[in-house]
Amino acid sequence: MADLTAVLGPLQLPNPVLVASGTFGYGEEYGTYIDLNRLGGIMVKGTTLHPRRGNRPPRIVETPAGLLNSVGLQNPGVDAVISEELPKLKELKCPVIVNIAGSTVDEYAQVAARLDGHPTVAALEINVSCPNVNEGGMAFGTDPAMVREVVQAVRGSTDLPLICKLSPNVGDIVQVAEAAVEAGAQILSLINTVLGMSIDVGTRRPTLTNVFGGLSGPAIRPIAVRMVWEVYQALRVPIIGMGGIASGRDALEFILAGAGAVAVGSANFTDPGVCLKIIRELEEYIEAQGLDGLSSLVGAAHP
Amino acid sequence: MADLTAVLGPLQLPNPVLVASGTFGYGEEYGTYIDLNRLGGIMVKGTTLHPRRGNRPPRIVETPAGLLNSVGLQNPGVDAVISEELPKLKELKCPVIVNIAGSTVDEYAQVAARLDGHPTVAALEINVSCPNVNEGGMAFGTDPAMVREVVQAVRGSTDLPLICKLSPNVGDIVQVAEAAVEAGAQILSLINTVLGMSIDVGTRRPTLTNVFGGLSGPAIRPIAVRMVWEVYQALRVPIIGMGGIASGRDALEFILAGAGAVAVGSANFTDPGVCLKIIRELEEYIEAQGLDGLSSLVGAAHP
Amino acid sequence: MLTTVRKNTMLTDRIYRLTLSAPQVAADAQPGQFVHVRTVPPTSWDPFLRRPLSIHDCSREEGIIALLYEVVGRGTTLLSRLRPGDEVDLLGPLGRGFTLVPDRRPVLVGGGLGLAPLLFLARRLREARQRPVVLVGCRRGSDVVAIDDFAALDCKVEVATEDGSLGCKGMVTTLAEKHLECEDAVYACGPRPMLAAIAGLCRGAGALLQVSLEEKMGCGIGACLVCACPTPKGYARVCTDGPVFWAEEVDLRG
Amino acid sequence: MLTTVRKNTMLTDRIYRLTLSAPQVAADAQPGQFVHVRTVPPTSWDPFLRRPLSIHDCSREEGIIALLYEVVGRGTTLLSRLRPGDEVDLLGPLGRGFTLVPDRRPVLVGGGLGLAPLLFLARRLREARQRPVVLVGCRRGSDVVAIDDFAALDCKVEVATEDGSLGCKGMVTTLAEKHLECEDAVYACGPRPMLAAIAGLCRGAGALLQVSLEEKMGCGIGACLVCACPTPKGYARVCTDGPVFWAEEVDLRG
Ligand SMILES: Cc1cc2nc3c(=O)[nH]c(=O)nc-3n(C[C@H](O)[C@H](O)[C@H](O)COP(=O)(O)OP(=O)(O)OC[C@H]3O[C@@H](n4cnc5c(N)ncnc54)[C@H](O)[C@@H]3O)c2cc1C
Ligand SMILES: Cc1cc2nc3c(=O)[nH]c(=O)nc-3n(C[C@H](O)[C@H](O)[C@H](O)COP(=O)(O)OP(=O)(O)OC[C@H]3O[C@@H](n4cnc5c(N)ncnc54)[C@H](O)[C@@H]3O)c2cc1C
Ligand SMILES: Cc1cc2nc3c(=O)[nH]c(=O)nc-3n(C[C@H](O)[C@H](O)[C@H](O)COP(=O)(O)O)c2cc1C
Ligand SMILES: Cc1cc2nc3c(=O)[nH]c(=O)nc-3n(C[C@H](O)[C@H](O)[C@H](O)COP(=O)(O)O)c2cc1C
Ligand code: FES
Ligand code: FES
Repeated sequence: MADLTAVLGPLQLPNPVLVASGTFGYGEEYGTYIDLNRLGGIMVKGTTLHPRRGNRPPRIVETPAGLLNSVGLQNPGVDAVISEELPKLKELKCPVIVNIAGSTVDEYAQVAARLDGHPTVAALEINVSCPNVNEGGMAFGTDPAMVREVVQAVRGSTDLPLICKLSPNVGDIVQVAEAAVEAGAQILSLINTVLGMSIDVGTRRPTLTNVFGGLSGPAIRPIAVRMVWEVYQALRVPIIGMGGIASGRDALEFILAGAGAVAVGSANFTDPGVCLKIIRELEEYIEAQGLDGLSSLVGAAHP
Repeated sequence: MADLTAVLGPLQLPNPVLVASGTFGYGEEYGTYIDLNRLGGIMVKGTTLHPRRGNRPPRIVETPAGLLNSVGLQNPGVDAVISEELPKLKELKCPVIVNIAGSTVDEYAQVAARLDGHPTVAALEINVSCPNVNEGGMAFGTDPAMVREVVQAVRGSTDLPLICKLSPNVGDIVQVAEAAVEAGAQILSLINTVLGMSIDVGTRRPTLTNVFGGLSGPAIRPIAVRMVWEVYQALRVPIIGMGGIASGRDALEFILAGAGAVAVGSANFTDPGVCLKIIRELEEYIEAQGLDGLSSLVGAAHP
Repeated sequence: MLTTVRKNTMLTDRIYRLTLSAPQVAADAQPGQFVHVRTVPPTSWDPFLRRPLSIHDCSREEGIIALLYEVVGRGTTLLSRLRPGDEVDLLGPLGRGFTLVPDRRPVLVGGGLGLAPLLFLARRLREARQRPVVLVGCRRGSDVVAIDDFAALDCKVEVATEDGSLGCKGMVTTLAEKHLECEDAVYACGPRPMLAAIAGLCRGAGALLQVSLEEKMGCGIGACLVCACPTPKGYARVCTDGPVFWAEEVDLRG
Repeated sequence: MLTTVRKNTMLTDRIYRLTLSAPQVAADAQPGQFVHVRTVPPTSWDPFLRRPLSIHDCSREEGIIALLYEVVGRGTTLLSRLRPGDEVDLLGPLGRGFTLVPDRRPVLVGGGLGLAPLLFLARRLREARQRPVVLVGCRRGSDVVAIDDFAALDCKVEVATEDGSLGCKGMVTTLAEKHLECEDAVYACGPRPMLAAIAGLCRGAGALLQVSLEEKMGCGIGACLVCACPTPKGYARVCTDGPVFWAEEVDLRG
């Protein structure tokens, strides 16, 4: 049996296939379709300081080979996550990573502080794609200085391994990645959704109540692979690659580009069993190629 | 019969459906499939000062609902375009727009100067997605200052209507759009291809010899619509929208977002008759809605 | 789960009935539940999302289910091309179905394709020795389908069409209003405005009302939160908290 | 152009022959030309690109063409699901085909699925009263197809397989070398290394060589320049300057 262990800085995963934040809830629902213990890890949904209602529907629109979503970070708030959700995940064999979000630097720090040292939490993933209310709603993740500030604040609030999840809606992803790493992120997740929109030609209005939405699914895979490649090339930092992964082949593409692990989001909607299928395909590949693990493949496409 | 005339600043088109640069050659080849005279306009392929061989194959890789290309601006150079290609387009009823490219600001200006006043040329479209050799290969289009410089130089070399074709690989498209307009572009084309890449898991090397490629096709439509929306919202400038258009519905989405005309690229590969189909569908829509033309639809999705 | 097409029958120019061999779904299904259907083969990523379709009819014994669908867009167009022997990948049965209310007189109200889940419901009500009245509202008479199937279950069926070409001319709500004088357990599926109107009538008449709602879906199993439906207590998920709700649970204007 | 599937026959575990009603294509086609095939219905955008496939056989009289294809990826997997009566959207015939060289003795060399265009070519050569020798190279004997069809045209067929399970053990180039002592017009299709080797042999023997090349395509009609093939004079387009080239025209190492 191939050993798929993935080591990303301070984080060790039983295999490199995680589920992406926001697409998998707290795992429960998918538990009837797959054995959650076999996942490389679960990145639970974006958690904020206070409960959030989320956006008015419609929150989703299908696009070619993908979808736009504008859930609007609906979540019960960090305290409820700690009291209601994390206890249910306690017995799980795979690592649980909590994705945290906020509207201000301080909110991120507070959420991190409450989760610090929680025995069920293996790492925090900082979602910097949220609008910064103090900067006119500009997303934190589009400005290296704001990313630095958020990561530093979170770093000061917890000793948990820190993943910074980058937004692809930037001109130079390497600059933002650098800022995140300098500020203390040990791992980078990329990419979050690409900003997009759709117009309903019937009503002649934006399809999503929120106007803009985040594009995900196979459509964005070439963009995501490129960004993983660029960041790995420049920084050789541990990366969790994501964006449109739906098969073992896709996962390998990210790994060869430099990702030490991958996360699967939208493809779970198409096939709830897709993650286990990907793990199986990776095992088969490694055995067929006579490798003894993943590590020699990470970034192997670089010259 | 619905009147589909599209007016974009100094440029008047018989209908709003153009073909996008680089996907349609100089029209000739498609002439056996459709009556070219019925197009809203032809944007011929990127033209540089000197002939360019282009990149080593493979130059294309299919991606979910799209494709990556790295043709590398293969073209015979502006002089051959003037002596060999433009004469063949002289009798065409629809406007011909020449897409110009360069590695230096001066090259853009020189190409523009040679085309200035040419009777077959209705407008120039400046492709700013090319690498600037004087800035370490950084694409002109990713920096508002470089865009300003290029557009100004071209503006100084020709009296032809000027379209600036923006690159989507930026954090803030409005900033770049503003620079282009201030420098003298009367019309904006958006979007050019999105930077992407693909890795061949068989060879474990990038699939394209050029490593990176430009993503086009339906996959990028939500990104393109969003950028047209943002630029129209901020600047109310004439826009030619493109990126994944493959149906009348798609074209309407761009028009409602703020595009006065649209261009169709990759979809021609799937269906050489797609542009005429789109024109027909727009006519049907306008008649069904009892409108007397397009103009009331342009930007109509904005509040 | 892979199922096999038995039949895909064109009922009108736009409405089809798809019959599938799906023993597991048939064994577990409750009326009002739905299946989440992939419309392309596994090698295609477009259309990407599954399509939610109510279970229209179900036979445990034969291991088959039927779906009743209208061709409205890309996914349903692809479904309409399926032929006997083709494979269809679906998830289900999903969601919370109708609660069969004992000791009450049932009336089933379907607006347009909202009729879809009501045949299976009627079948189960009959098995529970209740005899529902079925009210069907459609734009045109030519859109009315499945009437015979209700009749075969010995249910009384009344039809209202907007153009008056079949049954009464008018809205199904007018039929419903009349029936609320005797029937007092209402099961409704159809457009929001119809459901809101029915809810008003039921409040007035003191009838119990369950409504089946629609919202665009991602996962279909409760994980992604895109299928939000406003309720007095925040947003509920149509895919798992519904699609069937008690009228009081949801905000039908939203 | 919409064509209709007559038959889609599985020949081996991976190789199929697709027979299409396509009178216009059949009327115009020349051996060595190809068709550009859409693998999904018009409502799906994935896979997005058409697939180039050589015209394997063609009957003007019956208005049918045949394609011989190997299932290698997403598009060909979708093609393998086609059934009689299904519609297939294709463009063609496209590209420059083989030039029939009169007064020379023809030998046809096919490596793997490079065999595909050679049956139609053999048919036209027979019509021109030439009698080609056909040399077929494959990995395994179980991959060898269409031999009977060549035999039915009264062509001499020789097979080489790498595992020796059919015909000679070895490469098709070894067979070719022997034949270049008498045959002097070579028509070849197969992997680049095979073509490069054949080109070397032909140069030595003074034989005329035409090769059919493959490259990934976008438009398939000469407009997009993605199907570049290196030549001494810059890049040629495989889709319109080829797919068949005189060996001298192209750089076969590229
Ligand atoms: C619980 C539930 C049960 C349903 N049962 C039936 C049924 O039995 N028969 C039937 O004909 N229809 C039913 N619908 C509606 C059906 O799901 C849509 O008509 C169908 O998804 C349209 O797909 P399309 O690709 O043809 O349309 P498109 O417009 O191309 O679809 C685009 C996207 O929007 C979604 N969408 C479009 N319309 C709806 C809608 N009304 N509700 C939810 N999502 C939508 C699609 O699923 C897809 O993701 C039901 C919807 C829900 C939520
Ligand atoms: C002129 C020409 C004639 C051909 N004739 C035949 C034939 O008669 N029989 C046959 O089996 N094959 C033939 N091929 C190869 C055939 O086009 C590919 O096998 C097919 O496109 C693979 O598609 P896929 O979706 O299954 O593979 P995928 O790998 O999923 O395809 C991905 C993309 O790469 C392209 N691609 C993959 N392999 C090739 C290839 N070898 N050549 C060109 N493009 C490729 C596809 O078209 C598609 O755009 C021919 C190729 C060319 C250029
Ligand atoms: C419905 C939905 C909700 C999401 N919610 C979050 C979230 O709360 N936090 C976050 O960081 N990313 C969120 N994402 C982004 C995904 O985690 C992932 O980065 C993105 O979808 C790309 O991966 P994919 O193409 O595999 O879906 C969400 C994506 C979707 C589709
Ligand atoms: C093969 C190919 C070649 C292209 N060449 C050029 C070019 O020379 N100049 C340019 O400005 N854009 C070029 N483009 C970009 C297109 O004009 C268009 O902006 C882009 O493809 C998005 O539109 P689409 O999705 O409809 O293809 C090219 C695109 C493709 C696919
Ligand atoms: S569709 Fe995902 S929660 Fe309902
Ligand atoms: S495929 Fe477009 S030029 Fe050959």
